Amino acid sequence: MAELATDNLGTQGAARGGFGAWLLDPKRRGALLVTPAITILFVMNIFPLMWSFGLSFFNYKASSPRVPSFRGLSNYERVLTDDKTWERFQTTAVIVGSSVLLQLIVGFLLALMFAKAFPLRRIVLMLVLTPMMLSFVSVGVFFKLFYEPTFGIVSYVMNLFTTEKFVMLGSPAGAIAGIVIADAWMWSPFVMLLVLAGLVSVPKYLYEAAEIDRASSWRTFWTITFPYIKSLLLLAILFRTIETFKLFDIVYIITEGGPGSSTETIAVFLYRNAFQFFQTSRSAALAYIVLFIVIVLTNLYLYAVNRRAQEAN
Amino acid sequence: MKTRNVLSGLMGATVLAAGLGATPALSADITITMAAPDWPPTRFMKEHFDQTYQSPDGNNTTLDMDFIPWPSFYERVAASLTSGEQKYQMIVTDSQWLGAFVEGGYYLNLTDKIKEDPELQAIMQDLHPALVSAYSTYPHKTRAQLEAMGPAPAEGVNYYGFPQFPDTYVTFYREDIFCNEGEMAAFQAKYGTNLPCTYEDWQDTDWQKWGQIGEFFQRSAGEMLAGETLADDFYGIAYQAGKGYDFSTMAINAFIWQQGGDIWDESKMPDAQAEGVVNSDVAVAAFEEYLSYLQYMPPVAQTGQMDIFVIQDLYMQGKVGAIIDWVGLGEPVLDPSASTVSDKSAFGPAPGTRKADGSIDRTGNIGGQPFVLTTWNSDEVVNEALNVVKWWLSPDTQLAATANGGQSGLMSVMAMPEYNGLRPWNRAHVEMIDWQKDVWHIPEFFELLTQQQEEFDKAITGQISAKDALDAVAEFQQELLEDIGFIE
Amino acid sequence: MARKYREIGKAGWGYTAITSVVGFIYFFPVLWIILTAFKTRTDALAVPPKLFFTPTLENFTSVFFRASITTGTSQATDMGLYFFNSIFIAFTSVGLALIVGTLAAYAFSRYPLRGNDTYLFIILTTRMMPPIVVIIPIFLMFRLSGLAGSYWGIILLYTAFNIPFSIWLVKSFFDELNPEIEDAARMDGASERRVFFRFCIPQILAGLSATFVFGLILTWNEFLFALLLTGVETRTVPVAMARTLGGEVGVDYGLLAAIVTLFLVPIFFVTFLLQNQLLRGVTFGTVKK
Amino acid sequence: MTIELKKLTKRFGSLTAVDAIDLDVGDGEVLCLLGPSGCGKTTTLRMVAGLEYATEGDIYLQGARVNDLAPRDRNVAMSFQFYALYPSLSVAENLAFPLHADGLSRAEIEQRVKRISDTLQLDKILTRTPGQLAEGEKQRVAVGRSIIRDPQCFLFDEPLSRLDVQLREEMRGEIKEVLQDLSKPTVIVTHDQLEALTMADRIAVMRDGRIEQVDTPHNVFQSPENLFVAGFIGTPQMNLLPATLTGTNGHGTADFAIAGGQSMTIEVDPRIADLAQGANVTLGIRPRNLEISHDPAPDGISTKIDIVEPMGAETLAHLSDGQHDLRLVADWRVPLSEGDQVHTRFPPGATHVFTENEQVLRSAP
Repeated sequence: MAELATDNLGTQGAARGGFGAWLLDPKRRGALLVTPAITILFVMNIFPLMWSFGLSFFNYKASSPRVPSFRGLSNYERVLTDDKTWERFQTTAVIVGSSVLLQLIVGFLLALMFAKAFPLRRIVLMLVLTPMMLSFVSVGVFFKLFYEPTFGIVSYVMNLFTTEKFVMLGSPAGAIAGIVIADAWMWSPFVMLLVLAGLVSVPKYLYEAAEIDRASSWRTFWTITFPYIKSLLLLAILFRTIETFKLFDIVYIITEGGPGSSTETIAVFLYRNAFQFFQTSRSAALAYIVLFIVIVLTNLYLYAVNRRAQEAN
Repeated sequence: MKTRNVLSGLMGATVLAAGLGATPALSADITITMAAPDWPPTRFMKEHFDQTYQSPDGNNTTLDMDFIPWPSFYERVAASLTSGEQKYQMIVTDSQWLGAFVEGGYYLNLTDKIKEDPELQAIMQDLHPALVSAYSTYPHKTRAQLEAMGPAPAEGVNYYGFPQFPDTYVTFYREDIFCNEGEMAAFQAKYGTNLPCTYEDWQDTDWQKWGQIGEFFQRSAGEMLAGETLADDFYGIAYQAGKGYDFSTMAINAFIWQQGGDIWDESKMPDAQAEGVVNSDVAVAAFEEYLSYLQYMPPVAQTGQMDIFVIQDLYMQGKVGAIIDWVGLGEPVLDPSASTVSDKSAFGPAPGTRKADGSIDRTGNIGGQPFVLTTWNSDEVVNEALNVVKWWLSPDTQLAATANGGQSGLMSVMAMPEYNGLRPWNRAHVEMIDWQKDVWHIPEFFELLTQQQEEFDKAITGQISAKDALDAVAEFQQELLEDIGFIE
Repeated sequence: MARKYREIGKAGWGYTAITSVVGFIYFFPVLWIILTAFKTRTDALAVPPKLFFTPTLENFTSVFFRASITTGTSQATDMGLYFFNSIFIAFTSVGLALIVGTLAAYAFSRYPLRGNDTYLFIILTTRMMPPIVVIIPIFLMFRLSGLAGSYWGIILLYTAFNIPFSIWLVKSFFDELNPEIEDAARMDGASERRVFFRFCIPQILAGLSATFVFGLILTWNEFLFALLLTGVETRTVPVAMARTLGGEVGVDYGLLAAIVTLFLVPIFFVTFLLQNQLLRGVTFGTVKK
Repeated sequence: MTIELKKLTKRFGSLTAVDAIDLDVGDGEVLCLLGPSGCGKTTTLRMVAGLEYATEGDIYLQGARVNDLAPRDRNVAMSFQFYALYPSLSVAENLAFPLHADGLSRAEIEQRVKRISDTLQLDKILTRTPGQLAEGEKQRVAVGRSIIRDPQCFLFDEPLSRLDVQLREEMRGEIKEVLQDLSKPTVIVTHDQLEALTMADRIAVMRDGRIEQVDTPHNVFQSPENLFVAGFIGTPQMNLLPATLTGTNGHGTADFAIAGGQSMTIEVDPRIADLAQGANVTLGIRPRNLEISHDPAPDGISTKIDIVEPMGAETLAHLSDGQHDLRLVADWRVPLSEGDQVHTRFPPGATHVFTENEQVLRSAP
């Protein structure tokens, strides 16, 4: 009761009167609480984003001392009319699509497996969760080694079954598969966790009722399990799609975009433009096109989250 | 990081100078921060500096090396330079980066310093002209142009870098199988020519024989090799055919140059063309020859990933008889903990193209790295940095570097009688360095390189023909170079 | 008594055996990496691949010691420092993001502004940009502010990196709490601070720990920013790891594997301890029990 | 008899949830398992359904041992405490759900759904999903789903616990009616004695995994067999007064001393004679059986009225002798005022005597 209005969150309570009182007015409490987060975000994230957004309208090259001049939308025009951009988007779509699909399937099956309680589940679950904790670099390096035709264990095992030498990364399709497998291996556990969270949220009595009602496991799955996890699956798709869109290290290490340019994703293309070609402005324009796509995906994602929240209510 | 920056060093110098009054020689605390890839030749430089360096101006000088992992070296340096961080006083750089970072205003033009300083002039004149051309000049001057212009500093030439580690391609080969009598006889019987065993044999080895070696030693598990049964497949030859960075370009350029073809030659700007040169019939034939030997190489060749490290590993693990690789990757081959062939290896010059007169053209693309100074430093720091350059390029330091796995670019050092004996590949290296040329130095080199690597990779992995690849390269280069005004 | 059927949702040791096989297959690449850490280069590249070999600890020694080029004597590497840096930077920034994010999340949950959802969306958007693009301006800013190479710089950057997720997750936890309890506490004379710390926070502790683990996994292995924005003294393990990827030889598989193995230990245990919360955390708090 | 449990035991680790119970339920009989939470009643029900294993003992349905049968093979119907309606299905689909396993024709299913929905007045809500239903409607759907097919027995787990008082009364009647029509062995688990007393043919009172008494509602109330049942059944709770036997006079009349120095002579069950002098007993008497007078009497003790709570037709008074609290329910016309000193009388035959081992002392009827 002795604690009066000065006792607000985020302050040490001493300020009274003047600016202090103004600041601590309960009307501003929300704004005050948000301030530290927004400040950090602004300085570390939003400012650089605006900087590069501004750049996308100039002809700036980071390697050149020339004063950049304003070019309006010409960078966007150039990026959007470049055949390579569309090729890279196609490659990215194929890799993102197949990787996310594989993650969903594997993650989903793993989740079904771990939905039951069994002895040592905590330990066995850790075996499956570990890939997520590795760095992209080490996953890339070791999968590349696994695929290596002479030294790789994958090649060795495959060679036991074929007479032709197994050369995983020798064709565009094989290289895409190699990347997709590595990425999906690493991130399927993430999908698994999402789905598992959905599965464990299904009340057990529904399964008991279905058992008493003698429902087949197929019918049980579609009437009980699936409705509970479908929005989580959508969540998983969108979240993984957004993240896989940024996939860089694994591609760069395993294939460097090869053979030819068959695995060059947008992220690798962006890297080359920004960091190797020093097309700073053009790459900023490309990045904003990517961001636009990602924002569309994010909106879908939020829609999914909101729907999930509504269902839970 | 011993964070004593240049500024505080200078302030220390001022105070010290005031205290000493009339003493003519000013001594100062100077820290030179150097961006360096993390590997033995630079580690040696740092260690040896700490052990031996004495500033001739009496400065208290610290060489603060920022060791950056090789695979990330370019990103780190590029980000530092283009952001204006001004962190480094010296930078180890690939010769191709010269254009981009000179034009950016980051690398210091040393022409005037060289003009003023006889010691530096002596060093420049003692450096092998191929190295001066590749490592130091921008705009790029070829060795022939430099030699025509007279001793350094020549009028109209801008000088930037000095060799930190000059590197060339040489042949690493398995003495135990190449000098195996049974194999030698079989080879002789099959091809009517000798299997190269000695250094001199390799001096007479051209690409045709290289291909024969590849065909000859391609054996499956269970077959015999030099009297022993193979547990695993074995291959005769390997050279790099990797998509990464500049890997396949380095090897392919050698074929093109040796056969009389050319890449777009920036030293003849703006008259040099890409279209018609890059994809000339000669160049196409050279590239086709390069591709024709891939069938004799380990299966990783089909992936476009057979880079300098992959062939080194294949060689060290005893999967391949001979490889062409950088001298800089030689040390591990002799290390028994990394290599199964440490006691069976010998080195020779890389093969080349036999000319009409019977001699062999070994023109190759130079490797290795120069180091440069940066533009934002005070005279005092620049002068001390040049002292470090002189220390590094002194015969004693260069000999010590060579003994510890480095290489020298000084002709006087390379001519020393003990030089060839310091490391087993030195003789080949000295022979090869005379053949070196370099790829482009222009700021847009990375765009040229990336596109070219991509097309080469398509040809290497069998997606398109050599001609299609070079046509695509020529078209792209022509358009890009016309765009920026390098081709009129 | 023979049991001919299973209770729903439960399984016994037989099932453990099946899942262990699947888990083991899934874990195999990790196991291979760990085994590689105990191999010599020749064993690591042996054909056929070796499952059984004479283990060596040399790779682990090499993580912390290297031979001098000139004298051949053993010198300590800075790897110990890098491990400290990684742990210090990751835990501090994730913790900081959690604190700052929790305050903001509380505000977004309890004092919604007009356009609340829009703000939240913008905050999430900052996380979606490919990092390559913002590297140069961030680098520039770090140079201007003198943050480059300092602990504070990279910590603040990672904090910013983690704030969006922290806000989103923690907000959803706050949203699930019954605000009546807080009102009741206020009626009883509790100060705002007391309401927050004594009533709200304890109820979402599980959610906070899930957020923490989640942030940790995403931060632990970050490479690009660490490469460009840390100095020699503040370098993290993922950056130092890159030195094993090429130089005089190609990838030093054994050394890389040894570093990966050591680097896995802390996060593995944190994840293990907070596993149940993690299950909840990844759903962004949208699943109600 | 159609449900028969023999020495049925369930242990979770070291905890014994159900301890060797024997029970049988006849055809058409409704048996209520009644007890405080954690007494093992739900576990027992779930073992019958097959949702939990029996650790030991046997379960017979229609004479066949079903321990090793999965729930789906036991042909039982069960209604769950939280109704367990399938959230993604409409009411009609929920009702039809158990019929799919029987492979009935669509017309047959529709007809059955209609019949059930008529019986339970669900026809107006057939197209809704569970999320759109009120609690009482959910309850009816749950009951409907369990009775739509023809099982060997019905099991209800706390069927009314989530309803408010009024709905509960309504549903009690409805369910009772439905069960009478079905005429199948039925087990209802409840912690609410009123529910048990009104719906059950017999009640099994459970505590700590054991059955304390199985009997008709009347007998459980009137003739509790032990101290627990006596205390558990009846509202307000039975008065339980610790006392020492100081003398017996034959014909069931005995002298008791209670703490605080008072003593009384009352008429109890004749078997009191079996006890030795000085035996410690507990005297149990329902609040409605106590009487008061203003004059001292030997068959009672002297008390003071602490609190008076009018309950409409009756009045509840809390009495105290300084050592013990007694509850008394009297007709509303009896004048009671707080602070009055009164004599509390134990009429003949109204007092149960429980021995030191908590069992009642009662002659065979």
